Amino acid sequence: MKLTEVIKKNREVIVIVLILLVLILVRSTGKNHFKNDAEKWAQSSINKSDIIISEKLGLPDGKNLLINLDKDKFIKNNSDLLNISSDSVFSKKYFNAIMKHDGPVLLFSSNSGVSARVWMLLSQMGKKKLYILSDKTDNEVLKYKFKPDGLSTENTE
Amino acid sequence: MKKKYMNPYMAGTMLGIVLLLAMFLAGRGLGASGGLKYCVVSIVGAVDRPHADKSVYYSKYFEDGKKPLKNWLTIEIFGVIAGGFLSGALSKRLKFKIEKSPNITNTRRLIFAFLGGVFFVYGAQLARGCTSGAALSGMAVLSVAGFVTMIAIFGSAYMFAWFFRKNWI
Amino acid sequence: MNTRQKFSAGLLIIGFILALLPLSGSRSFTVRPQKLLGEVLDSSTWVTVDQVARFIVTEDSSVQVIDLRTPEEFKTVNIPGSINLPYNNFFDVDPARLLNNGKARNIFYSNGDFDSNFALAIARGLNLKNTFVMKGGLNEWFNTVMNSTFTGDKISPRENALFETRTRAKKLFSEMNSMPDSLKLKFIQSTHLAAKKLDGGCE
Amino acid sequence: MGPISSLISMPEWLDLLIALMIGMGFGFALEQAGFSSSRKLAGMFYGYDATVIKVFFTAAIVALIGSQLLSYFGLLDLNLVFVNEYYVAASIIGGIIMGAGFIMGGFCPGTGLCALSIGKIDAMIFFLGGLTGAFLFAETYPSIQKLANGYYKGPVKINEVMGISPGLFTFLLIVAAVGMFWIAELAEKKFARPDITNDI
Repeated sequence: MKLTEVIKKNREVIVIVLILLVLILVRSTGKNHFKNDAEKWAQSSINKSDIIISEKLGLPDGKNLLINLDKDKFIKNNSDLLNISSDSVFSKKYFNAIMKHDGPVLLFSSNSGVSARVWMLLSQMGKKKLYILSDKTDNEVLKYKFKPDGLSTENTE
Repeated sequence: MKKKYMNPYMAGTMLGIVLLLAMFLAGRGLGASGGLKYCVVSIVGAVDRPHADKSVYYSKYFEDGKKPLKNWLTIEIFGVIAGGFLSGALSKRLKFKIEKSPNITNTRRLIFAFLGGVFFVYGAQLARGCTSGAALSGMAVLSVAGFVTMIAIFGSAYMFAWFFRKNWI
Repeated sequence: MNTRQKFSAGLLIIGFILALLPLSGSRSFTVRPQKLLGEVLDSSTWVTVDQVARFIVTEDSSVQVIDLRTPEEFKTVNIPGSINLPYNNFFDVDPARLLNNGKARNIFYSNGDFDSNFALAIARGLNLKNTFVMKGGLNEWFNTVMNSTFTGDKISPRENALFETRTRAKKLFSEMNSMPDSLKLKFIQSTHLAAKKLDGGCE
Repeated sequence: MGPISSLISMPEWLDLLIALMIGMGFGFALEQAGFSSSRKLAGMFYGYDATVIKVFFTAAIVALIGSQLLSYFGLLDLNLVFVNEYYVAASIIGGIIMGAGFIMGGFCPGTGLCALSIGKIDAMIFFLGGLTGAFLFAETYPSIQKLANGYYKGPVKINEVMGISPGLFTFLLIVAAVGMFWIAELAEKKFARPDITNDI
């Protein structure tokens, strides 16, 4: 049987497989979607000490890109600075700059919650070497102690 | 003149797409025996409500004023009947008849049909689904239960096939 | 080629492609990135400790407070009526099913502002729109609710109501966390998160 | 992102309308496949007609492939699709009883309903038997409760048990199915019963 004949007789199969392959190609090379397996991309947020850093404790090696997520505040820093309000992180221009940066990317916001949320979103897009710059690295430590005897609490700081 | 049946692979694809739609729209598979159960539950509920409320089995279907007939599975089997009828009408296969091997009597066929129904649905209640609810839908979601039930059904049917061969061939 | 051969060939090719795809069967974010960003930055996703205090005092049943800290931390001290869902194994417990609990609001809290907001971003990414964060976490709770003291002699009715709520929440919190360990454990076990079962099958 | 039912809280009528439409599609596909004929179904077990295995496996595989692909493209969250729970004893014993019922009655509940809809009188009797079976189960439930609820393993997935990816398992299943289709068509030739197959 000649090749052309095989193709002719299996037209439907070939068309379906080709459509599928094109769809998969588009999906796997497309950038505007979250990666598969959310658990994997959230993994480093569980061990917070690796991703939450402060200037005091020292910044990661390499060419840092600092993203200032606060709209009006401008912070001074000796690394490359990008002032992006948090809602335009995914705008094409800034997003490409973030994803293409080879060195560490540091997120800063005076609201740690905002940095944490943006961190998670960027991480789920597949960004590695992504850090949160915070002067409150001990934020997740309970600073108060509850005393069961009465209605009082004690600040352990 | 009645039409020929669809090519089995095409029909299987169609059935698979229906199953996929059920998964996509409702997050569940297909089912048939469940609907029968709900019919029975509502009949029992209508005939002897105190008995239904007392029984460990029936009572859960009447909790909080639930209506067993207004249920996904029950409505689905009404759909099955409607869909089958539609297909039969389109392919000109609507006809009252008892289908059987010429070697057996009508009574024998009907007795065995009845017994088959009793066994099948009893087993389906135990296994929490029949060929559609447990085996087919189960396999489509890779559930171990689906594969085990499928193997058990077909294996046992082959085992018993020899005993009942006179009914069919 | 007959139909069987055609089907067999087609299925085999597609099956082979499937075998090569990274299908882990695990959860992935499903909301579009741009949309999700807008959602998580929306100020309505944050609730204050005072709001949480009010939910607790009024025993609002449409609200479920969720403690993301470790079980040990949770046992030592927790917000009354909260449920422990440690962030460390947030994925093991299948958040999508647990948080589909019919509550209008599931409010996350941890000690500070990181875990709760990581969890919120994940939950919203998995399209669980009934998730919120208690801003400032347990530290802020202690700071505002537990250490609230009456200062000055002139207060407006609104301040008075706020103060009332705080005092009552503080009392509940203290009662609950002063229970002996054995009793507390029993109480905790009785309030485990009731996951909504998926509907389906022939049951 | 599906399943749609978990995405939006559907009003009851819409949920039930979907049930009706799905049911109609189900019945239509079964009837078109020829499952409204008990002799065609029984042919599976005597070798003269292997439609059952062809339709059954094609359907399962198409749904399996479809759901995996939808999940890959981010359109369907498979964690929100019901997975049958595995009660070891109940699945096996129930399956064996069902097999016996299959060969006696010549129908399974789904195909029985669809045969009934086109006027098969034996299917109507099968349906009555089915109702009786469900009734008997409900009445005997207290005594077999232990068996029915014992050896509970939860909604386990077979690829997780085997430790392979769902895609790879699907591929293996397809290979097995393709082999079975081939054997089935050989059997159809070997055990051919034109007297029966021309009749149905």
